[in-house]
Amino acid sequence: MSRALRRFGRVTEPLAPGPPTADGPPELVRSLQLRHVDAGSCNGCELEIVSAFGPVYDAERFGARLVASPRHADGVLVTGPVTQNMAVPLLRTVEATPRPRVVIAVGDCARDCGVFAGGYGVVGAVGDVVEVDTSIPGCPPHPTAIVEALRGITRR
Amino acid sequence: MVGAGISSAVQVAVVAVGGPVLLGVMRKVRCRLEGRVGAPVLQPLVDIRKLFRKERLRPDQATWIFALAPVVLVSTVAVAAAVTPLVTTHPAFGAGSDLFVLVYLLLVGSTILALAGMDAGTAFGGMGSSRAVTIGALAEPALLVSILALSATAHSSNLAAIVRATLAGPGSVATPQRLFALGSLLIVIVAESGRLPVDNPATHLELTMVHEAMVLEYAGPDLAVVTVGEAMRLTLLLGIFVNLVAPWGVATTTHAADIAVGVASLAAKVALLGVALSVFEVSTAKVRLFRIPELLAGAFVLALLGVVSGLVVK
Amino acid sequence: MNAGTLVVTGAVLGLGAGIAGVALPHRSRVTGAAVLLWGACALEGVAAVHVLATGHAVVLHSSTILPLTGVEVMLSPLGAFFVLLVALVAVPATLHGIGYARHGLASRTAACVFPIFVTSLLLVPTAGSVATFMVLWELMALTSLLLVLVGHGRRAEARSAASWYAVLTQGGAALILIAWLVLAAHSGGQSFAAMGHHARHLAPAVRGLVFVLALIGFGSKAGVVPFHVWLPKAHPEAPSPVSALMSGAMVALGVYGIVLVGDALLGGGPVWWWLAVLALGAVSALFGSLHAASSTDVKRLLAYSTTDNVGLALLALGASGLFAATRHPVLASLGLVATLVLMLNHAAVKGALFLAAGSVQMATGSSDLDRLGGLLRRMPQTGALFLVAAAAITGLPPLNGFIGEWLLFQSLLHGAATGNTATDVAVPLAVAALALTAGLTVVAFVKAVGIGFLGRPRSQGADEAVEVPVTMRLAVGLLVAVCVVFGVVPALELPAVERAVRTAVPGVGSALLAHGVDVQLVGLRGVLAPTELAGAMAVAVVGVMVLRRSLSRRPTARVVDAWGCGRQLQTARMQYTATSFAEPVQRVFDDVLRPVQDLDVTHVAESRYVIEAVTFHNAVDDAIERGLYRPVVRVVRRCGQAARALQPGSVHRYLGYGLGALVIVLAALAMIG
Amino acid sequence: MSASTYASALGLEAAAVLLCAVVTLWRRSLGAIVRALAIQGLALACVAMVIGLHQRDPGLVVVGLLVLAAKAAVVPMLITRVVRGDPGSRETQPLVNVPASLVAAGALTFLAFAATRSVTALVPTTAGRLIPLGLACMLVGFFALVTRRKAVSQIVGILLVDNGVALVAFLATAGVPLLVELGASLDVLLAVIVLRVLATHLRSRLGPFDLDQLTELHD
Repeated sequence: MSRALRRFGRVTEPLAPGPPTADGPPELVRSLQLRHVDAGSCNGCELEIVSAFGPVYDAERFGARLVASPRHADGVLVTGPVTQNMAVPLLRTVEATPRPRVVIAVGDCARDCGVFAGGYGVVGAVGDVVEVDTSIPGCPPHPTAIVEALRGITRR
Repeated sequence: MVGAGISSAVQVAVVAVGGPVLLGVMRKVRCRLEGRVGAPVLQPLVDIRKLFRKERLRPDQATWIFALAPVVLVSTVAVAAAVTPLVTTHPAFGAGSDLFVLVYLLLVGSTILALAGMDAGTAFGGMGSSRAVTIGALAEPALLVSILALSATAHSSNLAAIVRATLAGPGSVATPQRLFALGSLLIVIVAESGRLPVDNPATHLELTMVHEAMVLEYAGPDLAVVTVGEAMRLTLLLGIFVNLVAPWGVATTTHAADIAVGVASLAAKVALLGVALSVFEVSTAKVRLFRIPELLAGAFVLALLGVVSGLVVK
Repeated sequence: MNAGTLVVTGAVLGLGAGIAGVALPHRSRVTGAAVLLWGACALEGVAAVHVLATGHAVVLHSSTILPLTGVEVMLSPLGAFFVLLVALVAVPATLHGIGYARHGLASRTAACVFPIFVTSLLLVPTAGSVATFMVLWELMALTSLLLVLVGHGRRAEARSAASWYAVLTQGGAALILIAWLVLAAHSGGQSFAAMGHHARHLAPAVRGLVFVLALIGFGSKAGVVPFHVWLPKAHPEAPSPVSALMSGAMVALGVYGIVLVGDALLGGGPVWWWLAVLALGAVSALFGSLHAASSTDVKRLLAYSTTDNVGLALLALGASGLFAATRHPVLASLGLVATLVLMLNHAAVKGALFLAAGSVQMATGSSDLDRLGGLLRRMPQTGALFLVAAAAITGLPPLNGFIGEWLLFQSLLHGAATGNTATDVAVPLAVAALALTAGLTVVAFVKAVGIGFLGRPRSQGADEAVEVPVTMRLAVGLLVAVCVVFGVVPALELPAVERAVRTAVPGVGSALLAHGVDVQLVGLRGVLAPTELAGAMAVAVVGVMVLRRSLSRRPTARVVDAWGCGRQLQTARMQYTATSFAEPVQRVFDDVLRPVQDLDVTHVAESRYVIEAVTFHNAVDDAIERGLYRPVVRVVRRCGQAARALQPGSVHRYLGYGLGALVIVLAALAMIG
Repeated sequence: MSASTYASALGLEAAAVLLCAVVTLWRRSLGAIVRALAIQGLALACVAMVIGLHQRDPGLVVVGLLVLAAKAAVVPMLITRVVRGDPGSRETQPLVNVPASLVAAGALTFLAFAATRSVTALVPTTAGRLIPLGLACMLVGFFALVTRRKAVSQIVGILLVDNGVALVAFLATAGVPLLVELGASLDVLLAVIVLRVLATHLRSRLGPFDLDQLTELHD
């Protein structure tokens, strides 16, 4: 293992230039725990989220972290159009998150249902079910876009 | 007496502040070994401050136990930190810093936390509590037998007396008895504080959780208190361990300078052990839940070997 | 009034309570008997305190009451300690019984037998001779047997429980009787005082025989493995005040018997006696705690926990004897102190738990943990009291259970590495047994509180439960208060214990424990500061609460649904049950518990790929009962069936038997002559 | 070498021998078991050499070096080859499960201690007092032989017994005749080689094996 470490060293991309734009409640500055909800996604966005928290893009260095329970979270990271079956669970997840909280819609589907618009199992975009604070465009969004959006809230 | 009180207060403060920082250090080491930058070392403190600013939530089925448990957890660890010879060998009520008492004091916190896990009436809470108390029960024999082995040189289970005896007679440091007992104790500490390979504190998968599952319901200030309590407990256990292994640096008086040296040496020793533990954590995987008895049985046998080799070598 | 008069008056008052139970009208029957019984407890208690304070035994003799042998009363400090122990449980149990009356204690039989049972419990430790002891002992056994049946005597389970109890307790009594007879025959008198003089000079084989008989006989009453089988059967059937008395007080009298014979009469013995006691204790503690951890019925759980606690007391007793045999008198008396403290604490705690369990049973109609839940919200006081008592029995500081375990651990710790092979090997294993027992007790009682009192109610009965009458809460509260007080200020109980120990082990002269606020072992390095510990914990809890409140920006809590992963319709069935809670322990100790598991998958008729139903059956019954007693029962039954063949119903055959017997007897006489 | 350094060095090494024996019961991976065996050989060699240095007995030091070569290097290497032939092989289902084996090992250690009380009284030297540890190692080896299924674990069990015997011999007489020790070690070496040949042969005929499947040999 030590050999592998020496070979790769640090793989994280350097910081993007420029201070992030302020966006989000002041309590969440420098610390943002997120609960991820897949409301009906094709899993493209999930891969990008995993990548954003992986070693290369390392969102953790800006104070963001994925957690296991909405009770521990400050925000909900929602992907995909909201399907019939996930509408109530999404609502309940957001309701279970203590205030102040943010809801971040990740990807085009979450913003406006994308290619799934009008599908028989689709209730609507995330914004139709819960109040969205920030949304990240892209199908799927690039990990840098996700990291930038999170930096906007943690202001790091 | 005043000096003892102050040094006890210092110990509690060191453990309370040092705990979250230790978590930060361990996470940072882990991140660096994974090739990433990682969160700042002080991130856990920032997280805790934020949690205090958030709202409190109470599940509708929960009782007063839910609100009381985090407080009791922190209080018992704080009392234990006050009476343990972490920074000085003469803390307040040092006469009462019996290892047996410390074990049971910490047991109070884990027990009420296990109850709190079941208080909200969810599936995962009960699962976490059940697993946590089972692991605790299996760790207990190794724990008490290793205390038995460690108490042999000082003829007392009083931690301050053991530390003083080690300071007075450095020849007894590397006896097989002590090494076996300390090895056993380290396994128990890892199991009790919910670290890898017994429990993965960073897991998101409820079904693999032990400790996290119990605290899934906590939010805001309550979660902050739980987090602080767990960090304090880890720090306290590691602090006790390093002072059993190598008590040098611990103040034997209550002079300010000696206490400062004691704080510094404690911080250095605990940080070193924390780094070593997180290096170990990166290189290992969580064992299956039903392999944990093997690990703890191993710890138990180590402790027994300690006792036997104490009888043999003597 | 001198102490002897107090003892006699108390006995008369107790029997009077029994008569009152028959004579008084239905409405005032239970209360009237209870008041008289409290008087009896008070008088006996005062006598006991007097004996403990002066250190001199009270001796009375009367040849008029019992024919042939007369009655002999000898209240030694050791006995006085146990009298106090019985009174400690008896007063709250009687109080609880008033509220519990309509659940089986209001009938004329019950109202008469219950006071006699309590009186016999109070008087057993005052017996001074074999005849007196056995009469009281049998009275205690018979009355408790009746009380097991009185609640639900028509049910098959109750009858089965009663017959198990009867067989084991009578078998035990027979062994005790043999032990007494051997001892009396060799020491030329049936009074304990005479025995005490002669027993020390008997042949080792005789002493060994007496001790083993007494150990098994009293062990069966104390619920020691493998004679514990009656406990988990009888306790769920008996009314709760009776359970509390049987488990808190009667079982302690079994331990009293072992201490009486082993230490006070025989004056200690060789190493192998005490290794046997130690092993019996360790096995009982482990077996009991393991079964407590996997039981799903709260009363069954408490019954197994009794076996566990008696096991710990015997562990301490065995260690004490071992140290005495290897000439470490200080350690020996520390071990005996631990034994008595463990029993006293157990009496208070188990009394409280059984009474609280009775309240729960009355309020919900069930003692099955999987049908309870959410009771802390519905019965806040009973629930809180049960919680504190559970914490006490788990040995958590600053409650009384902790003091006993600390003393036991200290005696073992200082007894390690004394240079004797038997002790050197036994002590670490005893520590391991103590530790695993303690851990499993945590599992058992976290389960009892967590499943029974927290979460959502699992049945309609639990949902509609309301708090029980104030007398019942008061009864539990009294015992819990004792747990707290003895835990915070053990100096209140330890002098009495020490006085009792000093008369039982005459070798110890000086004080064993230095009091004041701290408990300090004299001659050994060990200090416990329970009062300071409790104070520090209280201060810390308040401090952290204030800190949390002052740091929080939004201190008022919003009430929300429990987080169920977004799921709708969170129901009680989604919670962990007592069975699932115990599953990890059950799986780890599979080889010991040997659960009976049965998985049955039914397929739909059309296709074997589609499953219609899956039933899973999991039962943890007692492996010792299954492996040891069932075969014996089977053999006995077969013998009985064989014997039936002798009964064809023909009068000629019966007359033939008579003639045959007569011929055999005469032939035997002829041969001897 | 001062008396106290000698005593503590000897104690640590003898304890390490026993610890390695227990580790073979603890671990499931055969690779780890063989590594423990190698470390045990090393500790055993150190015992011989330390006693040799303390008593200024060059013969004993030479024995130590030979033990080092045989038990810490050659034998483990040979067994490692067998293990490599069966990659990822583990002791998955021992006849007695791991926790119970460990508890049994603890009990056997106590038994060894209690049984040798009278022996150690006869040999009141620093080394003589450690004899129980050697006996315990032997007993643990026997236990491994009885309860483990894999052929490799069986070989390791035999070697544990042998190492235990060697340890007792070193400690009890403070010096085994060179020839005796060499003879014993060669014996075992031979056994290992035979077993290895057998194992390779069997595997080429039957595939990877458990000893339990060999029960049909009784005819």
